[in-house]
Amino acid sequence: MDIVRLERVVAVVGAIVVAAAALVALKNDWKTPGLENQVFKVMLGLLALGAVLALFAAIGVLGNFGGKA
Amino acid sequence: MALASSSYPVAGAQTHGEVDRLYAETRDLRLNGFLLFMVSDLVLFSSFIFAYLYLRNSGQGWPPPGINRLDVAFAAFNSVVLFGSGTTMHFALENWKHGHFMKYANWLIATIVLGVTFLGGQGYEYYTLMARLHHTWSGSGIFGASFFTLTGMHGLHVFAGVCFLTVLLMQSVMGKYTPQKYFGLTAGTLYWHFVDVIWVLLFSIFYLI
Amino acid sequence: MSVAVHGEVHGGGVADHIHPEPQTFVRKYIFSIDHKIIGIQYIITSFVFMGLGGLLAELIRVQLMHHSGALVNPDTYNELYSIHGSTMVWLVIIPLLTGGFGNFVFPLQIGARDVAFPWLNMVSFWIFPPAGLMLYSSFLMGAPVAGWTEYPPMSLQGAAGTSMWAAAIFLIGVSSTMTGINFLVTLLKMRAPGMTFTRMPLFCWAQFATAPLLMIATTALGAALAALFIERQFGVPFFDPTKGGSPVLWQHMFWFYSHPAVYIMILPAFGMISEILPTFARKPIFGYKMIAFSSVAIALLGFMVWAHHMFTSGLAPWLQLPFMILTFFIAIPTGIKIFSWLTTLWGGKIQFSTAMLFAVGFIATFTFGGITGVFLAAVPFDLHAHGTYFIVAHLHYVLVGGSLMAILGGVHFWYPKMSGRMMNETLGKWTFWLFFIGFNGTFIPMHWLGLLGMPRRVATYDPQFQTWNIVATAFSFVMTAALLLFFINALYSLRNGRKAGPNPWNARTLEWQIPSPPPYYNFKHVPAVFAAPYDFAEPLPYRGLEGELDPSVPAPVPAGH
Amino acid sequence: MAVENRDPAVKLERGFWLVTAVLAVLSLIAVVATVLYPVQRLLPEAAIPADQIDALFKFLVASSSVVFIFVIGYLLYFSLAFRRRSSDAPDAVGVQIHDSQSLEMWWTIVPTIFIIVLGIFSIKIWYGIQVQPNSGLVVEAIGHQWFYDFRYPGVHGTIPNEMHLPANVPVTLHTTAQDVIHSFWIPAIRLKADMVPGLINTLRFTPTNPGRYEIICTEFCGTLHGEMHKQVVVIEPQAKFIAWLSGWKSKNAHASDAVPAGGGGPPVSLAGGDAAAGKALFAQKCIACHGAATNGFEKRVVGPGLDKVLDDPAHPKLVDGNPATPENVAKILQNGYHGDMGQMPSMGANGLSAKDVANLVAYLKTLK
Repeated sequence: MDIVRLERVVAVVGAIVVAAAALVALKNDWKTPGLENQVFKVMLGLLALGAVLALFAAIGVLGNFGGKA
Repeated sequence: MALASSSYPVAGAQTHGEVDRLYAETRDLRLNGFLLFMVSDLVLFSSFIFAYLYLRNSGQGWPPPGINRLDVAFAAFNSVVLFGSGTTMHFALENWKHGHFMKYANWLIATIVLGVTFLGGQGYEYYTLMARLHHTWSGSGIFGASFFTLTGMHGLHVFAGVCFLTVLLMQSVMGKYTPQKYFGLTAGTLYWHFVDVIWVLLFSIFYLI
Repeated sequence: MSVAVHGEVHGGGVADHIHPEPQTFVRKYIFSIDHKIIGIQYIITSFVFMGLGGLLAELIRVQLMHHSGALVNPDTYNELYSIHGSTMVWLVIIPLLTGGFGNFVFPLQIGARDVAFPWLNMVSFWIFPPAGLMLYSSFLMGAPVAGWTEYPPMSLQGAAGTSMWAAAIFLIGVSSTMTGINFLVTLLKMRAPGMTFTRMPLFCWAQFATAPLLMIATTALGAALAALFIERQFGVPFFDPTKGGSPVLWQHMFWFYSHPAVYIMILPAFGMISEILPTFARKPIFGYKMIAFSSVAIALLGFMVWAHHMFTSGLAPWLQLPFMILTFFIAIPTGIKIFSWLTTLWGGKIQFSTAMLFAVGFIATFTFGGITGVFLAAVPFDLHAHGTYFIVAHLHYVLVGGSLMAILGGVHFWYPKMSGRMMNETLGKWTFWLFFIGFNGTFIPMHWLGLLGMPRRVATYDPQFQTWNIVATAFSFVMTAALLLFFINALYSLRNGRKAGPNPWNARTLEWQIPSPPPYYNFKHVPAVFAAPYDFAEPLPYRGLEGELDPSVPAPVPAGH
Repeated sequence: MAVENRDPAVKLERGFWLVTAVLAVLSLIAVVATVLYPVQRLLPEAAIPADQIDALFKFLVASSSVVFIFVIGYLLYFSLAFRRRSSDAPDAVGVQIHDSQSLEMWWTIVPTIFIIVLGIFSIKIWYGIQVQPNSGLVVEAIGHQWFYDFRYPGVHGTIPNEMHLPANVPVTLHTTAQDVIHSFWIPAIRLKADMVPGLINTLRFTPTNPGRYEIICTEFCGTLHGEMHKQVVVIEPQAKFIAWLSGWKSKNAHASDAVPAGGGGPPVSLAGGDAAAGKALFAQKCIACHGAATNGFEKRVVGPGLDKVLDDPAHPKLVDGNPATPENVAKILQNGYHGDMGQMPSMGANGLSAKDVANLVAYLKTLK
């Protein structure tokens, strides 16, 4: 397996794990009160979004400079 | 660096109720101040992002001639590393709140390791970019200016974050925090999340669009 | 950090959090964490820089007495006005209004013992004098020449001092950002019990509207300055058109800060006027809520109008319209304030102290400056007036006739509180009249000069404009005399002024209910508040202040650490 | 709210109404004087949008002098009428009114209406400036430290410092700068455009009054910024202008370093073009609008991509409809292009010499 392939596979698996973990954390935290926790929730949501974006980038759906990776 | 036992060190005299109230109030101030600091830091990034988007759309085409495509696969890998460190940090804080100090320490160490890995990955990316493109800072034009300034600034934030988290780890080992009073850890987590979330933005604008 | 507890629990803010009073001179007056001392430090430092900036201004006026330049060569002249502008904006007006008066006055007015982060406050201040010295040291290596706006590519070609300039202003920006965060948290979290937002004095409202501007806009300027600095020092292209950069990008980044910055320089001045007018008219401020909300409205609108400085820069035509219309709309909240102040005077028992004279003079000159602002917002007129002496006249009407006039009023108003002694009223009235006449005489002719064709930032000019330039210079000496008189008065009164007592103006906000100068801990007991402070016929709306002036009531004792 | 209930009833005294009447009269006088005042006596109106901008200026002065007179009048009157007198008790207070919703509503609504009127008026005049005729004489003005250069159709090279315009012919003036930001302001025309290196800002106007007017730089441009003012001459019989122009045509006939705005002049010689020099020049001058040399026609940036421009089966013709030959490419480079694809400045405006054009064409030939 060449190195680029390995990168992509690790990125895909990692992104799924991270997105899932962030969403689970978000769900667990959903009802926590307090200012910092509201911020945490927004940030966990964005983190999950970032992981999904990374996933798409890794499988080549999204890429730079006009879509071609 | 491991914590000796699952019990945590209690700061001696700080159990008095009045002091707790004061703690809650000063904590509130510091939390608000820290959040506002993050807002102003966000504005700093936003200004540079505005500059990047402005230059990018100033009618010269993108990417500028002579600039190859960035290595999206590697960037995705490196991003997952950083995003992963965000979740590990979150688990670290959760475990501290619930008094699981060994788990806390492990998650925090994992976060630091992932942060350092990300920095290494970024260094590798810089190296390949410069080597492959034979471009120095100034020669790489507005692309280099935007890319290296923004990612470099983010890298500095990650580096500061790694230092911050290392200090927090040492402080918690030395007994500065309790499961009730741990504002430093909250601030560290907020900061680390901030650094991650900024990367979501930078990753999107540099590698995806 | 020392933590001490005293007295009963009030709730609402860390009212009882008292640091032990410092004993050494250095901790008390140099590296102090007391907001009052820091405020006075800011004021003194800023006035020192104002002396320097004023000297530069006089040199500029002398140069312009002759159409081919009476004093220095054009390069030196360009340095003079660039440093003059930078000094007055960043080292004088902004620090005086926020770090200076903001620090001293508003924590007292909301009944706080200090700002939220006293130590950060000290750091903010101590960044400021070194940054000012850095700015002036740029003279040694060739000062910046392209004005306080430093448009590239001129600023990219400027002498080494331009980088020093960028670094100095960046540091001042960091200091401002920290001040903004500090003030915002203080205002949000440390108000005395019962001090709701609708009971806050209007100066606090003004600071509340200003703090986010300090925090957000200044950071954006920091980004622009950082980009300019790394472009100059490392050749990383952002603005250089020959390397693909865009000079117009700098203008966007710069004005995105600097337009909100003009509101940083005027909103606290509005707040000061709103304190001075009711006190001396013995009347409630008219339309409290409208004045308060209009400050916030101006602050918000201020973020959306930056490109009205760039109508001639090559902005897409369709972009000019929204910026023009939004700028027009700022006239509405500003008008509301002016009309409310006028109505506050109606039916009053107006006592014309020096502070009040400055406040009334402020209304007159600021109205004029505001009106020319509306002129300039109209794109077709701006195409004619942009970059001319009309702009110079307009900006000095709002910054000198507006901000500085309010600052001078504010000094005369709060001087007794800061020093414990009164300023000399006779000298004060001379100061006002000389300043008012000198100011208008200096800047009114510039309107004609600009409209008839005199561009700004010129060391030499067309001979046809010489007469009015001589008039302006002559009056500028009158203004300088007024400011010298002011400095003499302030210094003289420090030793020889009449003892002020706690409340010489019979004012009603909280800072006047405690001794002058206020003790380290501000309040022996943090009072409870149950109304806005402007009902002159009513008893004071505070509870718990009985012991403040009574020497037999002990000061709160900080538990040592 | 309790606060409002506490307010005493307000009765305005006679003096107030008297002052109001006086101020109204003064305002009326100010408005009439403003409208009647002949602005062109102070500063001539030399071209078409100038009268409209002056109309806006008069509107602004007239309306704001009303505001100013009332504010200052009331300020003075209130200050005098309500000053504390020696007969007043030391603790005397004023009338304790807090607000008046109707008054505050009015002074929000009236300025809003005024702002809307002003906005409509400004937009109308702004639109009038934008739609000045695009045809007529095309002149290019280039700012340098510290002088202006002008390029005219049919004239080789540049005409330094003095700009001549025929009266009553619409002028399209493209401005740019060579070194730093300058500005091009003719006070008599009330128009100004910043001259930004790398950008073209356009002014459109029609000179009406013959005469000699100042051109002034208003954007700081270095040591001698204050000395950077030149003149424009508006000439009445068009024949005189044509004579002036043909004078320059013959004077500059042999200036081979650059060619005029809007085209003209003999074709440049393509002999001895150096492709390597052309490549360097391309990266410097062309890629900003045309993108990298590897871009095909469809990869437009501002202009089309130029890869295989001389050998593209999909596009046998150039954008001006002429066959894709080196000579025709040189013609576009020389004269600029204005058509469906947009606009390209002439070699003069682009700062290209004839040699540069030859080098560029030689380079484009290699892109087959």
